[in-house]
Amino acid sequence: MKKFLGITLGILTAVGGFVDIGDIVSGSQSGARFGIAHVWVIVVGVVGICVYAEMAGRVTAISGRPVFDLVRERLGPRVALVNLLGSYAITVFTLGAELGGVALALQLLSSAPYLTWVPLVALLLWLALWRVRFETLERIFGLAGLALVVLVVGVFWLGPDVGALRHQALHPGPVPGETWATYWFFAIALFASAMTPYEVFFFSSGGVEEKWTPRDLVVARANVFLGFPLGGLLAFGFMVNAAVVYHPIGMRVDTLGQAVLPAGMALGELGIALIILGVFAATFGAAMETGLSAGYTVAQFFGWSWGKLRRPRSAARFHTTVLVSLLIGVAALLTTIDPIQLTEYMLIFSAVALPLTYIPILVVANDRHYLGDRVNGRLANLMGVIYLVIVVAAAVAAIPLMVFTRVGG
Amino acid sequence: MALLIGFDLLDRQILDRDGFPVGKVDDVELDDELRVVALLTGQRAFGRRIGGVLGRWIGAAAARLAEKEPRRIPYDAVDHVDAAVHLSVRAELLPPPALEAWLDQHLIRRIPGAGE
Amino acid sequence: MTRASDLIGRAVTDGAGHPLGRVVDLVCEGTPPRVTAALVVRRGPWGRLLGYERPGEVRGPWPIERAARVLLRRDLITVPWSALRLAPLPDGEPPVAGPSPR
Amino acid sequence: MRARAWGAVAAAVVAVVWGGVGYLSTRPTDFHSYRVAAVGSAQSAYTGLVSGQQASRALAASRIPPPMATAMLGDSRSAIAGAQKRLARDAPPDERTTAMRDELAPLLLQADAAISGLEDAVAHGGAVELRARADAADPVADHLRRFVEEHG
Repeated sequence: MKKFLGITLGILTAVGGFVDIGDIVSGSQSGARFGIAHVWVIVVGVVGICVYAEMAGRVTAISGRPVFDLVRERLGPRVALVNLLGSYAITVFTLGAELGGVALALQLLSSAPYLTWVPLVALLLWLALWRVRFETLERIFGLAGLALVVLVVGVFWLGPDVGALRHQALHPGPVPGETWATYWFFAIALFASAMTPYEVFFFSSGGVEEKWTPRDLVVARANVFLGFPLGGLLAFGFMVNAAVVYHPIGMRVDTLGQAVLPAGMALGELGIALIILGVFAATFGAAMETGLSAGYTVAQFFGWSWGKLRRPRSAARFHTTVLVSLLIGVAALLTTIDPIQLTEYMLIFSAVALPLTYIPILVVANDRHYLGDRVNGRLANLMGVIYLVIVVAAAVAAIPLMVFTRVGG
Repeated sequence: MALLIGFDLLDRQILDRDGFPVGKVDDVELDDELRVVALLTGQRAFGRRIGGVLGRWIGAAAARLAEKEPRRIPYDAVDHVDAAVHLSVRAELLPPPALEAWLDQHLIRRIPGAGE
Repeated sequence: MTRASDLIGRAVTDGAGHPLGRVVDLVCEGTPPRVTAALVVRRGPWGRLLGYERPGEVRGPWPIERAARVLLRRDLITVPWSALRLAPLPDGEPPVAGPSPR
Repeated sequence: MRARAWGAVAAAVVAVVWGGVGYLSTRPTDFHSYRVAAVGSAQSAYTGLVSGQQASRALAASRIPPPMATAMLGDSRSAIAGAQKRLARDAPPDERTTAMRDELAPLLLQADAAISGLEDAVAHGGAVELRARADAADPVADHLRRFVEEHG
């Protein structure tokens, strides 16, 4: 029974942990502008993160080594250093966007401007990471993130035009007034919000800390193959609500208030309370994960002692890196850049950086020296190669599309 | 099976007896008969190895931070090598990493709750 | 005392002074391991081979494996250490092991 | 040698990017670029205004908490201000674009006035007055939408 409970809690946590500010922004914006014409991208993204996380989880469970440790070992110090700088910058970028998301959620409940919340949220986050047992934190925020289900449920109260939605889903492409370039720009943003590198850093580092053995692969795979798809459903919730409320009247989504308003229209103040709790939990949970992942990437590259379960004094460099990353995230927000725009840029640069860590993991997952007979099977390699092509294509197309469409403008 | 220094040792994680991370193999020391005598870890060895402007800068930064010379782990302390280099000794017996000690001393130790 | 990083990457020549290429790895035998040969590459840019230089170890997905073989290494040869000479470093520092073919 | 080679490549890239950005930003605004800016400005004003209306109506029906309505109206105000700034940045190059500006500028002012009215109503007006002011802003919103569709 205890194992079953472990699995269900793990899945629920993955659900809450999957959704972050990137999913909220890219989901609502694409829903407002294209209806649910991008729904296939969420499916591709969810399958992608399942393939990627399963490989990383298996590599970690068998070899006992986390992602960034292997990245340096496989690419050599110089190339891995470039990889580290890229991945670390993206992770801290994401941390800033998540903190901004938390502050925006709090602003909707209070009349204080979001910037006043940022330092307080950062302090709260650091205290949580420093003092509270991570297991409980992950459970609380993972489960609270489930409140986002209100979006998936609420959409039926909004009287959706199912025929139009089905038409959009089955005819992926730009609606009149939009171009293919903006369509593909939003597709890449959505794909990047589903396949976020920091999630795999966090997932595999957690595996090392909890000393996964091959026997734990069952629980790890359950988390991946059930948690992520459910998380994808929540991300779809934002898209379909925007598609029902904003798309028909040609409106766009530029603020968090607009992204969550549909829940209020559908279920009133209860809907708003739930959706804001969900957004707060999802973004705060993601801020914790990105904060730790920033520390993980640097510590694992240099070989320092690291870990959320290790007492701070025996991992001084790791904890200092997490603290510094937090301060950089806050500084990024205090430049008064709009967190929603910061998230848009973060998604594009995440797409560019994704191959840097995806390729080494795909290679190590085929290394008999490490995994013995648990190397990639034919299916895993087939999916791995398919997503290699997708990931590299997205990385190559991301920046040109961003410049050409002036960030989807 | 032949041991490849670059592939099997360099950039591999060193763990002590209890699995506590000691550092990465930033370089390997050979004696005059080209026998592997020690593993070198630390920012100075890393800086010197990647070379170039960045490498010199990392090495200089480490030198300023009281890391007089790279931490030297005699090769006979190595128990076996698989996905990581496992040592047969505990981390406390090895020279302490300068950056870790410095940060612990000046920052982490002062924050309440750092001990548990 | 030499360091592995001093040898890896160095240009090497054979006994008669003909250039062989660059050292990319050092092969060791016995305990404690002693360098007995070098993996030398005639052409090919910097960087590690993602682990493909270990035959039979990594049967990666074919696109990466082929790309790694083509891009990173044209041809990899193992040269016994006694059969090669280290070319002098560009800034004239004398080579470490073995007489230099000056 | 390698460091100098990399240095030269980096300098060349910086020069190209700098030159490109310089050219793009100082290029004389032609019809196309002005039209794109005007439509973008109208689009963000339209989104801000309708969002303000929706928030006000939701508050009137007590479906959202007052602070949320205030925050959303604040966002609408800054969206419309941004639209005004963007429209004013370039001078219209020909008479067609001048007609566009003369049509759009007053609309942005009316949208801004509508949002201020909604903010006052939220501060101390009742639900009925709030709903009335929201409905009063419909013509401005429809005109903005027509502008976007016509010139988009």
